Amino acid sequence: MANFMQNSVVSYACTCGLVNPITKLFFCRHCLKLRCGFCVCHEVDSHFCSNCLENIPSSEAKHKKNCCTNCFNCPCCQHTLSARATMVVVPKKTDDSPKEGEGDGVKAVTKKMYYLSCLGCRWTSRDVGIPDQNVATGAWPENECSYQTRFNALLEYYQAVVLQDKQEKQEYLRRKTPKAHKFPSLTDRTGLTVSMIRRQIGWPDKNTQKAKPVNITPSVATDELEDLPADVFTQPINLRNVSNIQQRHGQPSDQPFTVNKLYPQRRILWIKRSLRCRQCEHNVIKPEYHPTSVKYRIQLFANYHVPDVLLVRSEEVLHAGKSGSIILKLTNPTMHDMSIKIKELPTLSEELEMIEEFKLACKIKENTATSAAAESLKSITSSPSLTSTTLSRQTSLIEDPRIVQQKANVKLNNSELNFVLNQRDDSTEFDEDVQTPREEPEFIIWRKSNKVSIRLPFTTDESLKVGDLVKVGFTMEYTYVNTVTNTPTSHTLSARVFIDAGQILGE
Amino acid sequence: MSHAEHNEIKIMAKAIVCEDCSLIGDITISPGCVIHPSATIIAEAGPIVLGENCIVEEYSTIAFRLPTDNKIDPAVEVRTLNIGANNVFEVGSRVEACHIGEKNVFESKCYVGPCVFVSSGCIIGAGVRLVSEQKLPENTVIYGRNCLQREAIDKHGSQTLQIDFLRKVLPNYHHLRKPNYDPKKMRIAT
Amino acid sequence: MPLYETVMQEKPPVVLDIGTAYTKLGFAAEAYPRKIIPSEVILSSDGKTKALLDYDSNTELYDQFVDFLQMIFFKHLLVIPKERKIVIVENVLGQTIIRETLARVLFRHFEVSSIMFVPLHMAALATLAVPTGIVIDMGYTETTVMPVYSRVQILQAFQDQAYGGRAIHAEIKRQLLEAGVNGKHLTESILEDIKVRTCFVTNFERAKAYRKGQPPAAPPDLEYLINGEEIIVIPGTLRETVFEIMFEENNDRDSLPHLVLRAILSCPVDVRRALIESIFVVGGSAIIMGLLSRLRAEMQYLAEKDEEYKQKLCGDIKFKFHKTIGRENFTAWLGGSLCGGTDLIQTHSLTKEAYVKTDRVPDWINLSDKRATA
Amino acid sequence: MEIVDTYYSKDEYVETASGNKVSRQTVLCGSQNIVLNGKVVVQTGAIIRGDLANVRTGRYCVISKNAVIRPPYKQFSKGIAFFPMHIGDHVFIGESAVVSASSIGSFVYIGKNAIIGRRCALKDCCIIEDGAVLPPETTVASYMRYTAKGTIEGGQGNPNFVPAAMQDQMVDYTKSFYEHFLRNPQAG
Repeated sequence: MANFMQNSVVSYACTCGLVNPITKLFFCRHCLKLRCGFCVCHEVDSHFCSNCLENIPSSEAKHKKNCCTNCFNCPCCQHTLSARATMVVVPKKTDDSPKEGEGDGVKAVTKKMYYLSCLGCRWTSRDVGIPDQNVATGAWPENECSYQTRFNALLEYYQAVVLQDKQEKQEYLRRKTPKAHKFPSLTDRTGLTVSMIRRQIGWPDKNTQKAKPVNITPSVATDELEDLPADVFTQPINLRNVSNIQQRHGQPSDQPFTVNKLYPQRRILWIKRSLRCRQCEHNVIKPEYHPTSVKYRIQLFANYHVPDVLLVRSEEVLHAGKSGSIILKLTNPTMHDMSIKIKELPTLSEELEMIEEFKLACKIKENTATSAAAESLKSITSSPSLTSTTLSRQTSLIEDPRIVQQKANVKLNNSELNFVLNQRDDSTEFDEDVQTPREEPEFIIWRKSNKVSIRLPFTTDESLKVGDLVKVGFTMEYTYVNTVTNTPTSHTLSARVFIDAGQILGE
Repeated sequence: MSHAEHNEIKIMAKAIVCEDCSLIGDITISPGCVIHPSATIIAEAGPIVLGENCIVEEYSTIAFRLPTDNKIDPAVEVRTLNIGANNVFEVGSRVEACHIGEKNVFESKCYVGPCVFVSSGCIIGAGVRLVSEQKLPENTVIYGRNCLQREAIDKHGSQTLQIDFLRKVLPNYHHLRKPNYDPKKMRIAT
Repeated sequence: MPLYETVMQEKPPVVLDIGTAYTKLGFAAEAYPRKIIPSEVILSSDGKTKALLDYDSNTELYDQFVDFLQMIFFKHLLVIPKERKIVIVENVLGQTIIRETLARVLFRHFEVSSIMFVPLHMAALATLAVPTGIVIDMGYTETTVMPVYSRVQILQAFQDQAYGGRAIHAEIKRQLLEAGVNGKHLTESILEDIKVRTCFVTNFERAKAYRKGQPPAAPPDLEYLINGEEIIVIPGTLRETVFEIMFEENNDRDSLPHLVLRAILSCPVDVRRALIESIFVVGGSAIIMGLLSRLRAEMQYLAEKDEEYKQKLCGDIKFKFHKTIGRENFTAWLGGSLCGGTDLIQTHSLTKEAYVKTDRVPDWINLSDKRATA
Repeated sequence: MEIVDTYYSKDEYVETASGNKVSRQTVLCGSQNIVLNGKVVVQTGAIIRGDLANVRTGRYCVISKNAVIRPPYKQFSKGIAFFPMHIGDHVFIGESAVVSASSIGSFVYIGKNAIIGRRCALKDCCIIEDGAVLPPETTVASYMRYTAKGTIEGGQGNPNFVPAAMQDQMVDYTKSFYEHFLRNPQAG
């Protein structure tokens, strides 16, 4: 296995046309297609705090504004704050109130007090004058928004204005539409009889239901503006006391200019994502719920299903227009034998055809899915306009697949290489290496359990210059046994593989 | 001509100096110091006097370097680099500062260049690189990739407890260099 | 029960104000953005960090938006974008390609249920609860001036100039290089830090003295440490004068006071007074110390002394300024939050269904869209 | 690219019965307190401070050149204590890294020149980038990537920062590292 920290030299073209190393790819077992992070649907699976590793239900997370209740970040360097305990000697006055007179006769008591401290930049909650707390998860002061009431008033005002506007519009519409029936009804808004009936029953006059306009005091402009403080021209400034832009943005509501107004910030939660195939809506990844678990409930990684191609080395020195070859190692990750066929990449027209085919497949799925969805929607939604649009025209809104940007610049010498890749067998690791020799095609170098090493000869393009990267590309057809269905069915699938074979060398 | 050519290591009593550290030049190690294995002290441009209760950890280097042209000006009197007490040089730190006061912490893999004047109570954060000529005021904290500075208001704790522990534990596991220097005796001798 | 409550309870709309330098993001009906982040994107293709609006091709911009919004939804806001309502605060005269691409990404890639575009200047004014005012937005790439009368934008009076954060950074760099500072350390973030922490807008008297070539005693110089590598001296004159590029006197008469006055004069006569007494400066570059009082002093001076303005603005002229609630850099976002908190989100959004039909975003500038609404 | 074979000289490395390959040019202080659970590679110049507290690694760990493994201490009001350090299976520690974590899970990748401060907790399947600096007491949760810039990215299910199959990747990587770390056949 290659070092995943380095840029991979072998990459696969995803169904959507992007090229990725196999470690970033997934394999949808229902569509039997490769998927990548770009063409799957990301979803929030669970919330947790990445510091205390506690799981927080999503409703609670929303209520807490996606912040952890126990963990704080340093306002100075954004690192996690740790609670530090100190023994504080609390002086005891002789005329102390009786409720604190526990240790009678003692002049002073030591008490465990906590403060928050950053081990990255040594900021402490004492720096900004926050008093120490009795408990580690104490009531650390929240940074409150100074204009919250004004904002609430504004919001209420606008909501009322919009609502009133809406009601007026409805009223207007209602008046314009002719009455549907002749008899007065209780919900009718006008008419003497109705109003009398309503009064008799004791219902309020419907006119009072109208939203009352909320008044707001508009902002008042002034020509008395704060001038620069006089000492700005004479006093040197101490940069250590002036907050920087990250620190200001860390406290968005007030963005203090000086560091003595920075307060501990609640740590934002983190999420686990689940990924879903957009075409069939099945999950390709669903993580385990628990924050410390590294397992998945669903894990359809590509390297569990698709033969893994590894570049062992480039055989010869590469020159433009000359032949060269690379040695590859292929691994079969599945429990079934695979027959593999390596051939040239599809031409542009073939590729366009594939894209069209894919789009069509999506559309069919989409239509069947949406008509069902529309049915269910019709029953729950009150807005008829919404349903009609859903039904009337359904163009699929999913990402269009793209043409693969990566291009190969070699031609394979053999039009096709066919061979069989044995199934994976975990026990072979412990077996003695007994390989029954058998008739092998000449391009196979060696074979060991589910691995095979082959030599792939090719001819590089003549147009390549010294220093250009040689890209070997091929289509790899493989048989895949689908075990999702009750009876395993065999499919022939294909993957487009691109390999950096190295640079063209000078003479 | 450089001082490093003749090694003269003076280790005072109660100092713990592990065998496999490299001490080059004229170096005086005061009582209570702990020199971990694989630490390096180079006194190239003049003697180094390491103050009391300093900790020098693995792969850290304290160097009193010659100026870049590698020559000692004979006209200038040889200066001694007096390192104050209670400094901590953490794993992989490289300190070449021209002055080091007391109670500083040089965190892992920091680099302090020869033009830096370190006063007292400073903390040079992990991975920080200080090259430019500057004087660090007392209680400066330098942290982060961009060497941001701030002033510590809270004093950081002392290292005496750690030294006590190390003094107890290290002799059980390491070959130590023997103390060879007693300033009182020297005074009597002269 | 008012209708809006049902909307607000479950899924509050997401409000985004994507600027060139910083993006403000949060939820509707909240008093401040959850985060203010640099408009930078870590590319999923190669892990490199790059400016969001720096692109060569449409596809590149599209992919950058995908990665950027992915980060916003899953790292900062922690919500599933699918079926959610989005409020976008936008510049009315912003680039169509950015608007179109953003809508495409949101609808196609993230499958949001609707997008409401809110014009930036109107949104900013909404936070004051006044119907009339002249809104000056000082951003990173440009400063724009939009008069609004009785909640209607007077588009023909719109003014803009290319001075904003970027021009200030360039000026700081120019002055530092002139002072002999090694340019290799002067990265954009260092320049920004210098601007934010050390610079201010000087008062009118001192500015006049500078213009006359008789500079007053400069404020103290400052030692500034760059990454532990180098200490540079920031001259006091730099701290005081970098913002002068916005006030420079020249024949084009395009300094900031002129820009505002010109916008006022482009408006009908009977709205001018209302505008003069309701000036509102917003945007990240407006936070700088001393800007408002300087702008006022200079405009007042021009209105009294400059022949052109004196003729056109008669009577007792007193320029009056509004104060923001919160900080200037997210005022427009705040307006978006207010809009998203009302029922407008139901009635004035571009829904997915409508977008599917036309596959484009209606734009006020496009005549066919006007026909549809009329 | 497949990992190329690296050869070591017979004189330098000792191979233990449990398959550990340990360089002689290392400083393993208090070796009685160090447990290497098999198939662990400890390269030249590495320091493991078993004298301060117990150090225990799982199987298939790689401790690269000049890395320092140092149990963390904590200061209490009455004294100081060094805590034992546990390292899980399939952990790679890069060159010249300084590690003072209190616990390191399994399938963890620590880049070269990284600094892991005192009492950090690195959970299973996390990545510490080359040159990253973790202040003391940092927790790096599973599938997180601590960048050299000091930010945390990734998370389980995010394919862009830590591979979704991190566990398999690390198993393969450390195993093949071990298998390709061979005694020089020429030197005998």
